[in-house]
Amino acid sequence: MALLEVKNLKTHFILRRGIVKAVDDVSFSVDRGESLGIVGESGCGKTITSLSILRLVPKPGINVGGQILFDGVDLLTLSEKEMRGYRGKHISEILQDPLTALNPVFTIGNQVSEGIILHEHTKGQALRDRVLHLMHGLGVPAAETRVGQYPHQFSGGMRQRVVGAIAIACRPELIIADEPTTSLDVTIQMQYLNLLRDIQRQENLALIFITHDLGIVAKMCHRIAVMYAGKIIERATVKEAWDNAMHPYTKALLGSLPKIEERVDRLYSIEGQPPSLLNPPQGCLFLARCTAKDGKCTSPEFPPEVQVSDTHMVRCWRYV
Amino acid sequence: MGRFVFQRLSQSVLAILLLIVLVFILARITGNPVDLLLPADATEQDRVYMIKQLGLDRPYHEQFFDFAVGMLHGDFGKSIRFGRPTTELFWSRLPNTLRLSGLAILLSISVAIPLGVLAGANRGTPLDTWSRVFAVVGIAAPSFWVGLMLMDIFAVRLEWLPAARMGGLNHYILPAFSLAFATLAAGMRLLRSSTVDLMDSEFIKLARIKGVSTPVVLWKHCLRNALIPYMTFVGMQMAIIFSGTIVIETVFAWPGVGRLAYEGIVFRDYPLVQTVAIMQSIFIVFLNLIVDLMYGYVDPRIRLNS
Amino acid sequence: MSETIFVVDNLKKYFPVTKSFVVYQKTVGYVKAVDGINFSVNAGETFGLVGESGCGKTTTSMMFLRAYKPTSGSIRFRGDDINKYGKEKDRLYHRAVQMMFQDPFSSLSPRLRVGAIVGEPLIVNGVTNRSEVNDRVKEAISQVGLASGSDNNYPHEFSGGQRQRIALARAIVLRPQLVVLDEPVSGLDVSIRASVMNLLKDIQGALGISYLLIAHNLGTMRYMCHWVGVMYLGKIVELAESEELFTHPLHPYTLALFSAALPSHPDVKREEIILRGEVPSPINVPPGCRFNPRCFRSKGGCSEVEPQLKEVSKGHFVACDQAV
Amino acid sequence: MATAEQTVAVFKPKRRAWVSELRRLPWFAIIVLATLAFVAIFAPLVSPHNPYAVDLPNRLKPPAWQPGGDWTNVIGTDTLGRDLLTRIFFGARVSLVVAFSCVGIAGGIGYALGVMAGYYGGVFGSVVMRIVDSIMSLPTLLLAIVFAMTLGPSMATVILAITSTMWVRWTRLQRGETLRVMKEDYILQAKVSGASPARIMLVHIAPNIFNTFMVLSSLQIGTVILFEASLSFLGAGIPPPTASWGQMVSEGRGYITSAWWIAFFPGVALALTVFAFNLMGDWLRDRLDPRLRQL
Repeated sequence: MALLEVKNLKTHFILRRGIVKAVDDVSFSVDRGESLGIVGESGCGKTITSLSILRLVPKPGINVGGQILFDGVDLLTLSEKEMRGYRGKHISEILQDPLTALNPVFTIGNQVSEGIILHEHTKGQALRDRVLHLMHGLGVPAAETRVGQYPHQFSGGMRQRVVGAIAIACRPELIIADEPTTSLDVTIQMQYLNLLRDIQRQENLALIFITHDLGIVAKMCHRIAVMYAGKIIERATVKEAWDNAMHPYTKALLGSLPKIEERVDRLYSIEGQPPSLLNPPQGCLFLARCTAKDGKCTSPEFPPEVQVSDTHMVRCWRYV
Repeated sequence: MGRFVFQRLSQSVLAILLLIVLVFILARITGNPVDLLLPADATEQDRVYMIKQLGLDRPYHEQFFDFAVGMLHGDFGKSIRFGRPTTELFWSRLPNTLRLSGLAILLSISVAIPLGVLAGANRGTPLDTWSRVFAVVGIAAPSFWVGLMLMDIFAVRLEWLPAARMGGLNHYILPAFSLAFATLAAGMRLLRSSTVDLMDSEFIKLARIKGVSTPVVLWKHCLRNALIPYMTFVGMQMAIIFSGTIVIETVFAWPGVGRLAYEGIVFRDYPLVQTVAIMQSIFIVFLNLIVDLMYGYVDPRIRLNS
Repeated sequence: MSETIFVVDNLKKYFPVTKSFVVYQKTVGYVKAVDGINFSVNAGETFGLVGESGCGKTTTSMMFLRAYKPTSGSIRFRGDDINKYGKEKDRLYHRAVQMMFQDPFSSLSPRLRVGAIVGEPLIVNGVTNRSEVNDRVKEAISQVGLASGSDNNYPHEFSGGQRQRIALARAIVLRPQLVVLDEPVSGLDVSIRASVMNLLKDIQGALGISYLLIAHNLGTMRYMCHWVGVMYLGKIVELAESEELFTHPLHPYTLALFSAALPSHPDVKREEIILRGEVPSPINVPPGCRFNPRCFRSKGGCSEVEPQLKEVSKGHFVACDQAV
Repeated sequence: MATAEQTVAVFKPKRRAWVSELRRLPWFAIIVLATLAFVAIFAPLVSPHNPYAVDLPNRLKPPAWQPGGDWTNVIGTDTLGRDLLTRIFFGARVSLVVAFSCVGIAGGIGYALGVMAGYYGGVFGSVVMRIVDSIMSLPTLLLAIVFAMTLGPSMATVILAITSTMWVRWTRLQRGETLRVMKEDYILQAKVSGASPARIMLVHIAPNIFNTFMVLSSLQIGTVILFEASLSFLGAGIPPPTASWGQMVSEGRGYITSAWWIAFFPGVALALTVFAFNLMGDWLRDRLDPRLRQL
């Protein structure tokens, strides 16, 4: 059994103007020691998916169905107090923007140790050693003096390391990284990603990368789930996805990336916009932008999951 | 931090200097300031004598020098009505005002913080709705009127509390509350809105991800940040309350400096009003300075930027 | 070989670091944002500047736009220093250089209609005839592939990709010779980027405009540029034709940058060059080669003599004594 | 809620139904302010009495529903037997004239100075801001009283006294907003295209910070009304016999035990007016610029 299994998750936002189906019938799983990349454009629901797992979806968003099985326990059935025991301790998240993710009025040491005190009641010298060890592990130089400093005294790259230290502080089994490197420069990005991979190997962590950057998935992940307009439209191993993408959207995304390794004469471009998630159209949501559509595609239903191989799933009428 | 203190200090000195220049110019813009210093029934001889006496026929820069130096020595002239040095009157009345406004500030802060934070954290609940109603009414109602109405209800009709003048502790309740009412409401509203913003922020999200419970998120992570804009407001609030004493002390016949200024207005006692205005301004400017320094302490981004 | 229209000669821009006290300000040091760079831009070609944040690429572009005045050195446009123009040439320069920036939501004034935004360069540059302005605005709007009625709408009615097209329409309406592109696609969603990049190439082909492209994404660079300069801490460390640079990088920093780029396929495995520490502050530039404290090839001499940009093969310049 | 809308990219429909738009208007505030404007403009026509007509036999007459009251003076008479309702109508004129003149003048000065201080910066900007900070830290009520005493009581004095300390609020805000807008790329774009400083300030900066100006102005109207009332209450504002609400409350102060209505009704008028203006300001702010929630 996988460590985390999300089944038919639905998170909707009830607004006065209608229902926004931010996450609609989403299923995926991830195991210990494995990384999954959830890829999609802004507004496709990938961030809401991660918040749903932690049950921290902002109002007026609510869970309207599905299961989130973590080690066999359905997180959606837990009380708020029980859920708090999972956050930080078993499941953690690395937030996107290191500049806003740290509380400006508390010291770094204070913020790194908070979760440890909360979940493990460590105190005194043991706590201090643990915090310093964590910061060393994430490559923060001169950790002894830096624990007493405030976030504004850290550079962006260093802050992101602190955010990473906070995430792994209680040795969680699953870490969700929501665009962990978008605000970092390329060389710093590589250092950070390598660091994450090392930690993953040491601790046998399950990692979920939420990103719009296919390069991060290619570098870091074993499996990929492509989200579009609140739904997962293709799920595969990374190798399958790059060599044998099936959904026209996945294909187009891969074809639209400029490459550093080879000269490309003309990039494939996708015209149009993703549909509004507020009262979206019937049927396939990619239809309006699809260049491979045929007669079947105008069906009023969203295409069902088609299992192409054990590890490869696609939701497109052309494969039904 | 040292530079920060120095910068704020010089800003305060600048403010007071500007005030003195303004008062000096104002008194001369409409004619000879001697007319403001003499009682209405003074004769022409008195006037000429006074001009000579005070050197008001000399060039303006010399006059300003005398004016400023006089103030530095605490010489603000004599009250027309009381015939005593105005500073003497000011100092004798000051403790009464400080007691009253100190109580009002305490009242305002201690009610605004819990109510504002709770309202912001529980958006849309009845607590939030009622605190917002209280806020809009508090901001809209003129304090002198609130004072009068409270007096009418609690002193005249119900006879629970004394109507006016100083006395035991129960004499403080009505004036302190009337004085605090508006700033309490505004402060609460400010704290509510910053709490609302902060609760949506990334670092609050991170605290929740760590598994921190809601009360701790609210009273530790959120409050410390919400206090930063509130501290600036407290500075302004002290100024509003301190200068608001002129109205409230008038309503409740409270023998403080505000009431003194009111008497100055009624009896056209210009030196008295001028003294109270300048002395109160100096007081408020330095109160603000202290608040700013405390602000620097709360916000490490200011404290540690050298 | 096409004609050279811009020559950048030993260009420097130092920003004073000041401490202010009430109204008095005192300079306590300088940020050496751009510290002596040379390159040239050819007609109808794209020159790319790549580097990490703080390397000075944006400052350089700002000097092309004359938003900053160089501390020393010059940018010469068809032989004349752009900062020593008389009135007449000044106006010509406004017509010759335009820009398109990263953020599609900050580059268009929200209170103006698209027609007014696109037409502004015409109006402030002396095209007073209403119908001529209208015609040229309509032409530019159709050139960038927007619907013909778009000029009556407000910017907020458009998506990010469409707004970048509006910005481009404004940039090309005066038929400029150079458009400065500062991260033109990094603010857009991945699925939109390719279409904007393709449009930029099409426009260049049709109108013969030169681009000065600022970007951090190496894939974008390779796709868009004819020439690429790699910047580090205010200096160009390597400069070559795009294909030459991407196939034969020489400078250690370029190598590190390339190795850090995310792979475009999971099978791509690169030798990973880990750089020590972080980029030093441009206020205290290290002595000698400014890359040496982080360089994996640095030797004793590197911290003493600053290497100059040298031509190692035809059209390929490197500022490193350890390269080759 | 903002987060939800951002994360899931809800695209706004082009035009909302005008019905729901209409329903969301601050109707309470609109009705109160429309009534106020009506009685202020047509005060001589709608008032039942002459506001200055002294009628000593009828002094201190209570409101109609109280024993001793009758419907000729609906809410009673004051210490000189003048009709309270009439004087409240005429008082509305004073409040509104003072409020709009002050906000207009101070706002205009603040708008212009703020934009210029933000645009030019440098020594000019610093000097303006030091003055602004200085005035901000002084107690404005007392300064205004000193003003009123030296210049002599009149409506012009009141307006001058309030304006001279209020302009700083707009200056500070509009300067901050200018600095924010100046960071936007379209300003640089305009400069690159060769637009003059005047054009940039007038076409690109001023319209883009107009919303903030409107929000602050609408919120400050209430402040000015209360300010004028306090001045008049203390006897340093509009000189009698002109009716002004603050001064009416002051007259009723001595009679709080015997004739509560004299102080009560002008105060209600004040509170209601300021309340309505604030509601209006809050509504405008939520509509135009929710960032300004902390104003």
